[in-house]
Amino acid sequence: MLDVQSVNLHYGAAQALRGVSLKAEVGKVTCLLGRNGVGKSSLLRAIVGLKPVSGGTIRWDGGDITKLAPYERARRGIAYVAQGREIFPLLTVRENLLTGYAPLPRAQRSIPEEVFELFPVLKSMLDRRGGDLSGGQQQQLAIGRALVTRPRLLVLDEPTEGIQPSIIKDIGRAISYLRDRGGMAILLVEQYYEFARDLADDWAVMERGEVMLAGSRHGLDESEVRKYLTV
Amino acid sequence: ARAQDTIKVGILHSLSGTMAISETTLKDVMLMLIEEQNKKGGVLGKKLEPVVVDPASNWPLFAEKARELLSKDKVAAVFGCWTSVSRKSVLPVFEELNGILFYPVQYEGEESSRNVFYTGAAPNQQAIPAVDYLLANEKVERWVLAGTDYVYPRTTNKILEAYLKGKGVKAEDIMVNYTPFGHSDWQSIVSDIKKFGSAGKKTAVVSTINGDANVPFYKELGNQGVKAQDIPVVAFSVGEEELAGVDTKPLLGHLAAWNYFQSVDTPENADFIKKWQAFTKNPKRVTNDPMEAHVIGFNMWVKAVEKAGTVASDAVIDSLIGVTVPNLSGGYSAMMPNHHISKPVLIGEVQENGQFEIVSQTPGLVVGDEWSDFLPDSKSLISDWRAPMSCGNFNTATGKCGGKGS
Amino acid sequence: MLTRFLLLGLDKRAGVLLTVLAVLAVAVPVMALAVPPDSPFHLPMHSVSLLGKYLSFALLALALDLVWGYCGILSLGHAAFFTLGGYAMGMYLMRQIGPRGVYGHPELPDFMVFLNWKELPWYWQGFDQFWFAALMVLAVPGLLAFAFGWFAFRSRVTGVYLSIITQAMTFALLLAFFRNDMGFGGNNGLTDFKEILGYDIQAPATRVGLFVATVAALAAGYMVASSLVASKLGKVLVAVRDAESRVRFLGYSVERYKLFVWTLSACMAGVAGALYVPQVGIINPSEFAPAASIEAVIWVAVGGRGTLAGAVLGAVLVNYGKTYFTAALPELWLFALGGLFVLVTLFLPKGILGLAADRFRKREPAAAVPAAASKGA
Amino acid sequence: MPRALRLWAAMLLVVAATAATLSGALAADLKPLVRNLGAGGFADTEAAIAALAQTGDPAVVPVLQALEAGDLYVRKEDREVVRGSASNGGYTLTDPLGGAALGEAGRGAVDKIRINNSLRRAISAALGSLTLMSPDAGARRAAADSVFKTRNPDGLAALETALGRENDPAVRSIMEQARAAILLTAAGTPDADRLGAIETIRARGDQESLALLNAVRSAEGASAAVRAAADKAFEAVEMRLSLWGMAQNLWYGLSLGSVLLLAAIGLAVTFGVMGVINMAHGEMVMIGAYATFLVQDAIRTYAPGLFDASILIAIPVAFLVSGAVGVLIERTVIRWLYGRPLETLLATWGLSLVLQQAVRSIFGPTNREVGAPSWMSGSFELGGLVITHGRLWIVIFAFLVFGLLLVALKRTWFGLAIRAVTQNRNMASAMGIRTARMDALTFGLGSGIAGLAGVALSQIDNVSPNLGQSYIIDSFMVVVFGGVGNLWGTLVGALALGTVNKFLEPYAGAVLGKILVLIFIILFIQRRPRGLFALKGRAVEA
Amino acid sequence: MSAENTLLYVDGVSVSFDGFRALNSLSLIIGPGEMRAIIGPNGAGKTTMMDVITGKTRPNTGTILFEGGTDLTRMDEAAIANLGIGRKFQRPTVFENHTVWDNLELALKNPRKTWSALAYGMNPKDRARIEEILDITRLSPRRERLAGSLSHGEKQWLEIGMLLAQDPKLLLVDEPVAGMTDAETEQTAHLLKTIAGTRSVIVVEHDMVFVRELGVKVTVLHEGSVLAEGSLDSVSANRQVIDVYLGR
Ligand SMILES: Nc1ncnc2c1ncn2[C@@H]1O[C@H](COP(=O)(O)OP(=O)(O)OP(=O)(O)O)[C@@H](O)[C@H]1O
Ligand SMILES: Nc1ncnc2c1ncn2[C@@H]1O[C@H](COP(=O)(O)OP(=O)(O)OP(=O)(O)O)[C@@H](O)[C@H]1O
Ligand SMILES: [Mg+2]
Ligand SMILES: [Mg+2]
Repeated sequence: MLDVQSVNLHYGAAQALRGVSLKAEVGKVTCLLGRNGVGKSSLLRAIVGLKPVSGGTIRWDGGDITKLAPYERARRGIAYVAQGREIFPLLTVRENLLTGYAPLPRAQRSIPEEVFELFPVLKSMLDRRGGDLSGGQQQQLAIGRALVTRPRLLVLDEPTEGIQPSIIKDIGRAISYLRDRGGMAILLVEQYYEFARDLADDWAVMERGEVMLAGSRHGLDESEVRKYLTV
Repeated sequence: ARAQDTIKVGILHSLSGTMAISETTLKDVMLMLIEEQNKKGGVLGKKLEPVVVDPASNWPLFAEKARELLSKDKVAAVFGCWTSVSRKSVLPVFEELNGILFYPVQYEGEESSRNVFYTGAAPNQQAIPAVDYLLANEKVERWVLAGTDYVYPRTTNKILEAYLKGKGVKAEDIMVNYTPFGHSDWQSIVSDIKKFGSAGKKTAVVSTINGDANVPFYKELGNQGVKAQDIPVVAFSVGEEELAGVDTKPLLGHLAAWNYFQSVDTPENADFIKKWQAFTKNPKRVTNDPMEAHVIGFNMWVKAVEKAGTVASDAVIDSLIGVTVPNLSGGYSAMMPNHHISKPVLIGEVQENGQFEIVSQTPGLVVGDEWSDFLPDSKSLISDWRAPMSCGNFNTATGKCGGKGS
Repeated sequence: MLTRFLLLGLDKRAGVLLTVLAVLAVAVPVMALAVPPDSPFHLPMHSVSLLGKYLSFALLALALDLVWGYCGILSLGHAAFFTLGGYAMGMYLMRQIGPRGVYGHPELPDFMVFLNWKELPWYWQGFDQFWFAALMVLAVPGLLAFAFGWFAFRSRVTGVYLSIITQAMTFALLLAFFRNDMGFGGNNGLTDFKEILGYDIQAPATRVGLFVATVAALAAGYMVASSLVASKLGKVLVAVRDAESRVRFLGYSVERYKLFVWTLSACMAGVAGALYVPQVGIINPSEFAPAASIEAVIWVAVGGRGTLAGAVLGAVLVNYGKTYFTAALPELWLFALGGLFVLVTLFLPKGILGLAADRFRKREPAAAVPAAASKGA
Repeated sequence: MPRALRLWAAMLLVVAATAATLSGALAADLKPLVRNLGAGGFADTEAAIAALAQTGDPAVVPVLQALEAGDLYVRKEDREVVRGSASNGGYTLTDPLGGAALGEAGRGAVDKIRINNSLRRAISAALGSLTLMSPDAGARRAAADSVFKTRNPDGLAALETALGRENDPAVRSIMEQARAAILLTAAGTPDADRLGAIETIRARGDQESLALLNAVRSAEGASAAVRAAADKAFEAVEMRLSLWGMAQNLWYGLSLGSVLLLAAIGLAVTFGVMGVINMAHGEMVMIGAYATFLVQDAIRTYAPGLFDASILIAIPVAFLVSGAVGVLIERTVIRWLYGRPLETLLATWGLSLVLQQAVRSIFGPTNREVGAPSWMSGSFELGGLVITHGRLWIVIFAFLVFGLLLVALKRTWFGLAIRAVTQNRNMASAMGIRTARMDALTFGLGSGIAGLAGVALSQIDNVSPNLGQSYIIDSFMVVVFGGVGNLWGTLVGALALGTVNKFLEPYAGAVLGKILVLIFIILFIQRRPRGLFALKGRAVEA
Repeated sequence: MSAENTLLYVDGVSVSFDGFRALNSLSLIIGPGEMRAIIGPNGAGKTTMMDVITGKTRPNTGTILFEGGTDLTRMDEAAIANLGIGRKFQRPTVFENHTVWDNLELALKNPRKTWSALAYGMNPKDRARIEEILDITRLSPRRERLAGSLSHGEKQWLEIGMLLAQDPKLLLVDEPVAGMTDAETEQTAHLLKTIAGTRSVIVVEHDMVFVRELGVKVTVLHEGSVLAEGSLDSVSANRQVIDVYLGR
């Protein structure tokens, strides 16, 4: 289980997160909602280790990972799909996928079939450079790459951005499949409300660097949530 | 008041940059000479104090440092410079501030300043005797004049061309080749030389290649099998120090012309080498010609100062002319009125151990000729810094000081 | 319009720098000429020339910072413009020697006489006139920069590719000027100057005059540069630096903007070179050496890239350091200077003035943007 | 007895007889001649050599060889010429003629017989005619070569005898050429012989042949037929030579190119792949060269027998030393500068100053000698090409290093990881790649390769603190010209620049040639603003 | 088809990258004041089409005419932008070292010549316009921030703001609502609708709710050429469109 406890985070003097706490359980999808600039991505960056926190703790799997370097967190099974895709532009699609081998022991180094089932376009473009792909293709690549690491915590930052509707549906199905398969916690930041609502087991809503609402799917009061999402 | 206790001597040699490779040694020689002199009690009862600065192979910096030495440190004399351009750069400073510079390196001539004493060779003390040797002993008929593209090789080659043509060598038997500083790929040029040399006439190379470029040049000569017996190379800028960086086995017999070789067999030289190796704590440390020039220059300066009884520039400059000190090759060098000195000219062949075997020596001393007789515009110039002439470029044709005009 | 433009650049930092320059322009002549030599306030003549040299380097640094700090053009060949300006001035000074050369030729400089040249080459004509030389000081570097920039910017050569071809340019010039056949004195360059505008170049008053002229040129250059960067044009330049192609989609012709500052900067560098030459007394091809250009870049980086005052400060400090260390630590000064460069990079990432700027910046801190950081070279 | 046999027998008899008389009767007469070698000045020695050669006695061969090697001394007490070999503090003396031991002598007791170039020439000419019949084919070949060079008509008879007995076809053909050369230069050769000789010389077809034919062509009193034949042969040889000249230029280009390649390839890693504007790259090369020097120095003092392997030993050592320095630099300085590529310029410039001065302080400012192992010295001929061994090995070495690096970067996990790290450090780390370790290893790799370049450069250039400085600019040119980040670009760029340079040099001269190459680079970049092998597409523009 | 009376006339445009055809003789006509939505699978060539129109990519074949006569394929990016074609990129690109305010100032419709930039002084009209845009994009509180420190969504808004400031005749908007909340999406749709009429707009978006909101003619691209055209309802009923794009 991922357990974020009262995390603070600063960009220079500006505080982006104020005492944020969040849990993401294995076998569940936890959705994080909120308007632009409220700190969703910042929280994810803190979880995967790309941005050091200035206070609070992050625990995963019972261990404290607050101070670990990103690559060590990756070794503990945390995979990250960044906002804005962040693929390696000059590596080919295949090489981009292969980078996912880094945290794996030799025996497990293979690309899982589900990646190509989910995103068939990647298979046909294996030798094209990642940077040459279209925006949506890159997004697919980013998700596929994260899956190669066989994560136990999958952190997704707006994974549907720029993706065509049919594939969004596929991604949705894939996420629930991964959840149902068990053994994986999924933390999802999403603006596409319906998509999030359909998937979420648990959810949290942020506002100005703080978590305002949190709960399980059953306790979800849609109008209350929407209040935080409108302007 | 404290400054009165010592006499400061400036040392203006590059300790970094491209010229450090040659000049650092000269700084060390100067430190040794000064130390020795101090052991003997200094000069005029005062200790000498070396002031070392690093002009960093940067020509404007030479001028700046010279100015600093003269006006801030108030040194009595400066020993320094290697390249012509560094000397040209400091020259106005020495003239303006009326300092004294001892310049220890062979150069192209065409200069005579009241404030500079040239203890290295002028072209007639090096190039011409070398060519004479090749003409007489090697019966050379074709000539390659290979040099780095700067003033010294240009001038020397110009003088040599004129000289050779005067000896009846045809224009097509002279090949002139210039390369940039630090040239390191000599494949084509060496092969051109081989080609030029296989036309059935005895061929020699006169090299005014400078500094760093020599090592790759000689390595290429060795590799392409250009043997001294077939095409000898005579160099004016390659001494023991330069050879220390190459494997000399394939270079056996190539020549150099200098006024001093480490292999000179005299007690003075043996003594000097011993002191030098002790000073540098390196029993393999070699000596070379510009070092000897500094030895001569320094001794001359000491003698002149004692003669004048003061370190004041004007007095020392005047008393320097005519001063005679022993050189390391067994004779006496004298400071001439043109501020150049008299020296023997030695030709040496490279040996396997990196030393030179002296194969020829001028019977007497040769006086440095600042204005070459083989260049049309300087033919009629002479220099004499004694009163009443006191002129560096006196025109014997017009009878006036100041070149050919005025 | 011009005054409004120049007022643009007058912020607090400019005020400080201009005041310092004004003080120098008054104090140095007084201390050098009027204060008696035994007074502790006396400034020896060689210090005046040294200061003058630093300040002409500062002008070069300023010119470089304009293109590098604000427009992102890392020129590794700026010394070429500096040196060309220097040569233009040097040629004037050579012509001023007249028949006082060693060979006494009425017109030909010594090095030509001694290489048997018979008459003055065409490109030496006119340099006996100061106004012509002054024009050439601007025109030669300016035209070269214009031609070079016109091709390079139109072909969209950017980044290291541009840097390296600027280096190739200066390297080619170095080799060319080394050639004695070029008629610029080869390796020895131009030296042994006697007079400038009829004044003895070694006379204290002339030296002080040259110094004051340098201060004035630097001040003027600073005013122009700082107004430029404060104007909208300056903002466009910064935008070009950060996202060149995005600027194009806004309709700005990036080539023209670059060409404009590039040429302007080259002219400034030329002026710097012209002021440098009479104060150090020699100009020769080694000033074209790529290392010289890189050093200028280093000055800017040390002072603080993208802050004009930083460029000035960096040039003065590094050169003073060089003067000081080469005398005080002749055998170890490279350790000192090299170490300094490393330390500045590590501990003052934005240069000396960058540090100061961070301290006093009112705005929120600048972005250490992860995405931008990954872009690499 | 058939005629041929009889002739054979007669000839054998004559030869045997001569040999017997010479060795027996004249052995005593050689002594004073040898003694003359030490008589005085160079001119006297030369006369003595000539006299010795005149005897035609093979016994003088070792004497002359000893003289050439500088092993002959004059014993001061009796002016006797002896052969000396250095033994502790003095010399062990032997008789140059018989080899009989003559005891020991102190340093001061003997004077070395000095030789100069003209003596060396005289010796090889003398040895030439004396060793034509040596049992060693190599010696015969050298002898024939030297006869060809001296073209001494007096040697014709000996040469013809030797030719009659020669079985080795290669030596035979040189002897024939030597004979032809003598025939052509000698006066009074019949036209028929001359024409034959011209054919032989034409077949030889080198620069010397050209000179020889030219002399024949312009000789006065040559018949029209001979002149015409010489003309034709001259043109044929000239044609052949100019073709080979092109090939030679190509080879020079290739070899210069591979030097550039070696110098640049480390930079292709630190700068091309990692994006560090590495001004200290040249110093890494220099450190490699000094490592080579140290290895060789150690071998010279401790295991002189290994000298020929010294370069091979130096290769891993230089790689490790430079690599280690690289890792150190990365860990202490560069790693703070990722994402600020321009600052790396400042820091590495500072480092390069420090490293230069450090080496200067430790090893002194002067050049250090790195010798060439025997398998890297000298040259061989391939048709009309002269290929020096050293250059050949450098070419091979450069390609080898290039190939290995290519494999390492393109085919291994390490290569993939490092490319990922340099393209997006944060994301690579989030993917689980140990970015810090990768950075250090890569910088170390690039520096290590620079060290390898140092090993090669120590063979052709100065080993001095300035070594690196002279290659840094060229290296950057090559990497940028080829296209940053593309190894193939670096390869092609280096070879192209090398070749262009070498083709320009003969026409424009070295200085102008270099200027033209620089202008070529500037213009080329206008056509291809991202280098020769530019990456295209969105991936780079984004 | 004729080029007269059209604002943008794209005919038979093909683009290929190393043999891959990203655009395959694409034709498209936009009238003055028209707004057009473009949808299509990932990799269909939508962004490439914008690249071709704005001069970033040169087409291999085909014509692109602006305002009936100007041939865009021969012009560079700056010249095309000056004709009045503005663009918002799929991935937000703003000037990270400039403040939000300066970003807008640079985008503002003003003469682009070097000298004009040198002599430019902020006038009240421009100031008012920037304020207005800041309001629309809700970036007023961020005006003094460096654009680099904005969140992803804020950068999206800033880019839209810059497009508005440019005041172009033709707006090319690539995925404007990616990363926006539903409410913002609605707002953006409204904003674009107000612009259309006086300006022509081409919008690329995958958000069907948004496209429906726009209520304009839709073009479906697939593999570099037009697959279907018409109202959203009609194209969404198209089997092929469902197969390749919408999914079931
Ligand atoms: N690199 C940065 N430097 C400075 N401030 C930043 C940086 N990145 C984000 N911020 C600020 O931190 C706050 C939170 O940003 P964050 O990216 O976490 O928002 P978000 O919730 O992910 O928004 P969006 O939905 O737009 O992606 C914002 O105010 C933003 O301006
Ligand atoms: N430089 C290039 N090299 C190779 N292929 C390229 C290049 N540029 C684009 N492509 C390919 O062209 C196709 C069209 O890309 P484009 O970006 O136009 O798609 P798109 O319709 O905008 O997709 P999305 O909705 O995902 O943004 C894609 O398959 C992409 O991979
Ligand atoms: Mg976000
Ligand atoms: Mg797209």
